[in-house]
Amino acid sequence: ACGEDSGAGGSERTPKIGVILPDSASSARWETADRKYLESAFIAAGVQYDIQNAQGDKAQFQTIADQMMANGVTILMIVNLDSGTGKAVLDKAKSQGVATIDYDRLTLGGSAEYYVSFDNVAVGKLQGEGLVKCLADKGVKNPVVAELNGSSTDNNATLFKEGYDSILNPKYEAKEFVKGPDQSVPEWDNTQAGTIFEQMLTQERGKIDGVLAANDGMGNAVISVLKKNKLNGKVPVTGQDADVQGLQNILAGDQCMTVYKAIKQEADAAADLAVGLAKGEKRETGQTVKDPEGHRDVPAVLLTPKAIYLENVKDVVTDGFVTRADLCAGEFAALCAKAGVN
Amino acid sequence: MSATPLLELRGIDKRFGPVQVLRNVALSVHPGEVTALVGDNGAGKSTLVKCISGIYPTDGGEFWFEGRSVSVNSPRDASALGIEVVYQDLALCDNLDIVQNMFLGREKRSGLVLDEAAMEQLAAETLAGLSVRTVKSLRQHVSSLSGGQRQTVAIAKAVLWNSKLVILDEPTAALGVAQTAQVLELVRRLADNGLAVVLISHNMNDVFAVSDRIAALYLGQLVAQVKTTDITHAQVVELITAGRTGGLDLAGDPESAGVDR
Amino acid sequence: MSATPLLELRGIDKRFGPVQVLRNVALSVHPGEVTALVGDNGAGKSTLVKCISGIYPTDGGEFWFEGRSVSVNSPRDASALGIEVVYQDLALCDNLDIVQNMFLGREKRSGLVLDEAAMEQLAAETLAGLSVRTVKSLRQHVSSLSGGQRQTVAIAKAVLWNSKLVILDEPTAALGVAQTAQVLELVRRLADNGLAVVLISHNMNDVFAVSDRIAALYLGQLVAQVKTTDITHAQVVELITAGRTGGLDLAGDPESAGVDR
Amino acid sequence: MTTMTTVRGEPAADPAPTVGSHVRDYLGRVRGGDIGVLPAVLGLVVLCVVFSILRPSFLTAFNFANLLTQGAAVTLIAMGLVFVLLLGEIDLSAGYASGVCAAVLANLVTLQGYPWYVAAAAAIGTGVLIGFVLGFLVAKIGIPSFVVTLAGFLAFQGVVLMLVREGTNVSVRDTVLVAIANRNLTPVLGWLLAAVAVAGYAAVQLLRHRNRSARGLTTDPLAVVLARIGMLAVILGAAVHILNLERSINPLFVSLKGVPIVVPIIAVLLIGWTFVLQRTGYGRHVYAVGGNREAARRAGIDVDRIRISVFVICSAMAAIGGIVAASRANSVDAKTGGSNVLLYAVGAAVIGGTSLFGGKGRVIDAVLGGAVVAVIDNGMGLMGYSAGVKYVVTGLVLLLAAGVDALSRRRAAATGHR
Amino acid sequence: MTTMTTVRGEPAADPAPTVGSHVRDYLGRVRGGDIGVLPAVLGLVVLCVVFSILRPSFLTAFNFANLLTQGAAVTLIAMGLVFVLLLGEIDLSAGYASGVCAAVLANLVTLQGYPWYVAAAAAIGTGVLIGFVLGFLVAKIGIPSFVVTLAGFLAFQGVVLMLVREGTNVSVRDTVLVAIANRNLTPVLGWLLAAVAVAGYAAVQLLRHRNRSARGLTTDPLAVVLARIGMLAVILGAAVHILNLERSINPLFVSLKGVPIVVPIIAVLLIGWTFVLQRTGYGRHVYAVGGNREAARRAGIDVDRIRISVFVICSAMAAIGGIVAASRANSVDAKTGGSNVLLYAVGAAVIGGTSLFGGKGRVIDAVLGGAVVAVIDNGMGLMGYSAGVKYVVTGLVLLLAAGVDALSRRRAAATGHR
Ligand SMILES: Nc1ncnc2c1ncn2[C@@H]1O[C@H](COP(=O)(O)OP(=O)(O)OP(=O)(O)O)[C@@H](O)[C@H]1O
Ligand SMILES: Nc1ncnc2c1ncn2[C@@H]1O[C@H](COP(=O)(O)OP(=O)(O)OP(=O)(O)O)[C@@H](O)[C@H]1O
Ligand SMILES: [Mg+2]
Ligand SMILES: [Mg+2]
Repeated sequence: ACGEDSGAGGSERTPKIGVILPDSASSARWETADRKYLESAFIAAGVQYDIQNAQGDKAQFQTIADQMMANGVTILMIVNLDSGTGKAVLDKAKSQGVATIDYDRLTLGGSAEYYVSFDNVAVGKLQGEGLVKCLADKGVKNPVVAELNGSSTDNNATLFKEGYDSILNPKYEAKEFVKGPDQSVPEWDNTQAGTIFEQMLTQERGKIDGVLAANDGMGNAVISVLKKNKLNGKVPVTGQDADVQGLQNILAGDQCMTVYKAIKQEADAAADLAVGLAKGEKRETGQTVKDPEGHRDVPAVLLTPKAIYLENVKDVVTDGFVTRADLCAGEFAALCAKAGVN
Repeated sequence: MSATPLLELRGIDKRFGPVQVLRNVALSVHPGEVTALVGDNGAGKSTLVKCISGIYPTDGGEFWFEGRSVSVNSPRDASALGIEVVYQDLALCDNLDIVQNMFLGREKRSGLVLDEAAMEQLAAETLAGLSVRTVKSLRQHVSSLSGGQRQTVAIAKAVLWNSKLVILDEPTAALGVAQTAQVLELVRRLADNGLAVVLISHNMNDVFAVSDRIAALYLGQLVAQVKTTDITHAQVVELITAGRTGGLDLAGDPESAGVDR
Repeated sequence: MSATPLLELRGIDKRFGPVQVLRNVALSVHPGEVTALVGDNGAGKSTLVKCISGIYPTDGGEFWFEGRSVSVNSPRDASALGIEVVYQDLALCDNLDIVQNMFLGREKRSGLVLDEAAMEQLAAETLAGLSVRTVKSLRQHVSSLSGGQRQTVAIAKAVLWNSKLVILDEPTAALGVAQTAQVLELVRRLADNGLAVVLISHNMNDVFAVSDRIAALYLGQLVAQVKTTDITHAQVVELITAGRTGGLDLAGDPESAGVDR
Repeated sequence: MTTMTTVRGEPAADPAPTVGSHVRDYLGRVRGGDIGVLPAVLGLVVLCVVFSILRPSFLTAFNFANLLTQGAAVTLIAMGLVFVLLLGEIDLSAGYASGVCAAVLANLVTLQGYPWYVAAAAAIGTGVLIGFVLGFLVAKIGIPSFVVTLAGFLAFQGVVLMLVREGTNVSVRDTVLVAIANRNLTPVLGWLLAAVAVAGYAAVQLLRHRNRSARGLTTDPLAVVLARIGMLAVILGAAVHILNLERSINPLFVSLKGVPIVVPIIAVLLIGWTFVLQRTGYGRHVYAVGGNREAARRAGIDVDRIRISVFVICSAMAAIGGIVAASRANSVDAKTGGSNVLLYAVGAAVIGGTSLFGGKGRVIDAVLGGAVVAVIDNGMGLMGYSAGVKYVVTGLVLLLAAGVDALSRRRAAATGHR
Repeated sequence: MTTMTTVRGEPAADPAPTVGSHVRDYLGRVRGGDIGVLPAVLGLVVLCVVFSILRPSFLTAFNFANLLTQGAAVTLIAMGLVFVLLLGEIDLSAGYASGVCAAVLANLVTLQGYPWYVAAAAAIGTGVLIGFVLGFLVAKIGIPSFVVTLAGFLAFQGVVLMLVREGTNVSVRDTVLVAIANRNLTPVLGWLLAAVAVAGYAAVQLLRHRNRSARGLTTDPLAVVLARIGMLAVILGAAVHILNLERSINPLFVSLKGVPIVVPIIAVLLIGWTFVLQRTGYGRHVYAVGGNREAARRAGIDVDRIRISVFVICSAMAAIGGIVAASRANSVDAKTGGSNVLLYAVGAAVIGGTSLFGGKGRVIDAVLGGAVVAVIDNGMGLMGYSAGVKYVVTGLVLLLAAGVDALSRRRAAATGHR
């Protein structure tokens, strides 16, 4: 995947773009979507590139950054694991004259040229609004809402929570909703999510009416516990990522909504900026984001996420994010037809 | 004494890294006889035994058993040939009990299942024959046994089987007076039943009491192998400590003495 | 023989779970004497030694040393009192070499640093005095030593220090003829230098050759403690195997025989 | 000498034991520190009492049934690990091996549409293969098992990722597979199985007793044997009774009762492996190799074969654990078998009393230790702490359980037992 | 008998060694399987050659300097773990202990504004305290170290989370602290330190040689001693030379040369701990307790004290590792010391040749094994594989390195060495 360029110190260097993805376990998107879309964009633009994944390990993350610079990249695009290591990498790159882009996550106090992302707080808001809508559809009075948050070590999880709490907290305060258990799931681990939710259900003696699960994987874990107690479909569950499993759960009526982030748009936007830098052009984004730590306005491309309910599952397929063949395999063919996916 | 030796070693060499422990050792062991292997501490007796039983690979030499050249690469090969050994360092499994240790590797089964009752009975009989009276229970872990009790278990383990050659490396070192007598008697009885027995011991009285032949190792070389009746107590001690002795008529047993050819 | 014993045990009991191994044992050991402790396999000799040296806690009984009541809860307490022990199961660190084992726990230092050269020199001298000739190098790991060589290292380790009481549990079991003689001579020499020595052995010749007093254990009880000159070979064997003997004038040493009060 | 008479009369061998002497012996052994499963059970009881006091919902039939399925996967993996630990080896890859096998299962059953039994067989077959490769590298090439299985830990993580297509979740919707961790036996079937188990135990114990008395060997008195059988019957009966209670949150709506299906699966494996370890030559050899490898080799045991076989058993059990995990989660993803699964499984075996140095351990240890781990996880889930506090408290609770265990074993060391 | 003459003339003790006999002995030892660091070095060389062929950029000064800082934290933790492993114990919590100490550091220096030395001292102090608690629980209460440190693994994870305030990260911006893993010595200082090291080594070796010959003890011939000193000088010289080359990608922009500061830190700790283990009574006792705990106890060694002390050393080294990690990351977050850090650190020690069963190992093992782990990570970073493939290949490469090691050690077992 990467070119054989090891010229250290040469002034005329062939442009080469390095991308560091954060992990493959917290969400499937990095390896299944981002990598694919970035690769095709780079190939289309005819630039050299090197895409690697840090597997959630920040020492690895820095090592990969070092290796990419050793391998002669001139533009570095990172999805930081945390702002600290992210900043260290960006600063080192800058000292080596390598241009940088923050992809999906803003490195606070960093020095990136651009920032391209979805608005994570907005994702959380969509989840919160989704749950409110689904509970309203079911007509539950004073529902007890359980929150199953993402990994406490992941800053994005904090942002999601900020988003949905901004919707749910007023409801709690207005006594429309009852705040139930609220726990984080270590490492976004689906197995642990199942156990944690089962214990929430035990503790509440079965009185949980809605679940805010931070992504589809954990949503599925919740649904499997609900199924065991024959409560699936009766208790709305949220999600995020719009992966095949989540969409199938929606088709089956077990999950009420998910959040679809059009990763292709994000990847294309970032690739476009990177290719521009490679060609020596500095493109305008028309938008900025304030970095509270670095006290600067970072030129940014911000994309909007989209809530997916049963009605608009087809949009995700139309977008090419998941294939019909995958989604409508076996027993889901009929459900797909019913939901108008074709 | 039968004509062909049961076991014949020729030119055995063994080195541990830079240290040569056995040099060109030739030894023959005859059925129906007790061969005493003597030598000073560190002469190489135990090493020789471990080479015979396949624990150590040798660096050279030949191994003849019942007139055929064989190669012994592991203790399994040795026991397949019918060689049983009581090692000086005993080698018992501390986490198993007495019965389990005695039948290790040769458990009695009825169908798939171990036949514990049969093994326990047989073990009890064998140990009783060796004057063991202080063992509280046959289901005791061997880690809780006294030194002599452990040694008795190791001996009992070796004589339980139908073998052709029994090698005992200092079997009576930790034994009491009565137990020692029993073991020596057992050694004699095994030989009288036609087995070949190799007995390693530092106790000259014991050696002269039961052995038919004496082989002496000195600094890794076999310096003599003679009939017990042809040699005196003092001469053996001299062989052990100095590797040679005056006035010994080695011609009395020409085919086995005079080792280096 | 001095009047107050160096070590006096009274009514020592020791049980392992449900098994009582020592019952009400009373033993006195005098400076300048070799006390031989005899008994059948499993009689409890090694257990008694381990109780004395603080390896096993006792379940009852008193411990007097130099006329004072003391309590020994660990081997460190014992060596602080001046007790050195050669254990039957040797207890060497296989991953250390000969010199390191001999000085374990009492390393010679110059400043912070170990004085390896001094230790090696001293070790070489001590071992030479014990007729060890086949050891290739003092820097060899003890795991590569022969049985007798290991035993010699353990003995050498115990006699290196200035102690008041030396206990040797079957020290000559694995030793050759010459080495055994050296150790027995050493035992005698220690006693003649005013130390108290306890020697455990199954070899009656050795016992009678060096001991001043004989104590016999039978099934965990001390059945006799008499002067060596007052008892015959056959009587000792009877004490060991049957726990009693006819025709023994125990009155000859009234203060230490007749144990159960 | 007055002593001689007493000494003379004493028999060297034990007299035939009576009930009284048996109880006395047992107390002696307990006082002496040789107490078998007692410490682990004690730790378990302490934990349960603490949690019940703090959270009354802990002590409900609903939670009891949850507990059993929550701990199942870790327990199964721990059962396999006991074999490896018995040899003084370690298998760091067992967690991800279970992930690989689960991914194979999900792949075949969901993506390729094979029937469940083919997929399950393939998953277990994958486990066997993995175990064989690991064992071969350890026994024949001589790489320390820590390093081999660390390499496996890394490599299998990658294999899972590739099998689940770089990080997506693969659903498992096959009803049979999903039933394993999510459905229950009918109450009648539960009672039946319990009865069979008790009857089988009784038959084995009584036959053994008769056989030994007939040969004149020492044996426990009949009353003690009967008491043991009775105890088992009471415990099993109570458990089945509780699990057969209605535990649905909404009983009008749906009925939820009976013994979860994983329970008889674990029970059968527990009995089977215990039989293998305690009653067959193979099991004896495993202990021997673990206790003293050199002695086992000298006794003519094929040590390499034993070493390979335990890795095979361990990985096969990991595969079964993986299937249960997949069933419970209704899906497989890149983290299946990851995060704390391995450490919890090894921890379960060790807490139950299995030694990391080999030679000491039983399959029941894994079940008891697995129960301790499951209780901790289950109880902590009820407490609703924040992430940081939860970790800290979990660690402390684990320490508490192990501390009870260690303190009750202490006298063992003091009295020379091991 | 013809043999007698030969036997008679043979001296039992070795003659004074000459250069020739020394070389012959060494070759004999190698053939016999007693080969010291050779296998680990061999594995390392094989890896480097493979990576250099696949990716020429592997063999650049820039990459060499990266390599050293990349592996530093794991190596430091592994150095501490060697002590614990020497006793046959394990410390699963070392990774997160380093995280806790790093969090303490970041907290004090960034949030509370203490100077760097206070913060660093507090971090190391925290390590010492942690080690003491762990050691106490293991040695005095008697809980197996696996369980104690598993509890620590969980609890410390929570403590880090709480110290970094549930998931945010705390920056470390103090220039001194940041310099540790990110700045270099000036070229001159590098040469100076190398010279001091060689001179010190020469002095120690020559003094020892003189002392031993003076006492008439066997000693290596002077030529061999000199050759060893020469070899060290060449290796150190080459390393310093390479690191003093300009390695900036854009030298006009910024100059980058010199020995990274972590290198002398590791070197000093390596020399210091090696001295402690090989030349002091304490070190001797550590080996003794690890080799045979009962023998050590009987020799009057305070075994509990030794057991506690190794946990203290291990956690203190983990603290230093944590400081380096914080410096390299310029920050501390909830994952510092987590993920693979612990397994890599234990793996490093084991690959280097330290036994998990105690009694065998040296501090240099951790450095060599740490180098193997770092080279694998570094090399894999150059290959550009996708996530799944990368895990698999990393596992296989680890196996390769360990396999070279194992095969070259094999004859050891065959010839009765251990
Ligand atoms: N594994 C080994 N590595 C190196 N040297 C060894 C090894 N095993 C034994 N030796 C050496 O080989 C020599 C012979 O040892 P061996 O055990 O055969 O002696 P032995 O005749 O049985 O003595 P003993 O009467 O003391 O039992 C000894 O000098 C010993 O140090
Ligand atoms: N840890 C233990 N647990 C249970 N029983 C033990 C333990 N140690 C020793 N015994 C038993 O105590 C008795 C005495 O053992 P001890 O080792 O003291 O005998 P001994 O007199 O030294 O015998 P030997 O002459 O064979 O060395 C034996 O029956 C032994 O089985
Ligand atoms: Mg020997
Ligand atoms: Mg004894």
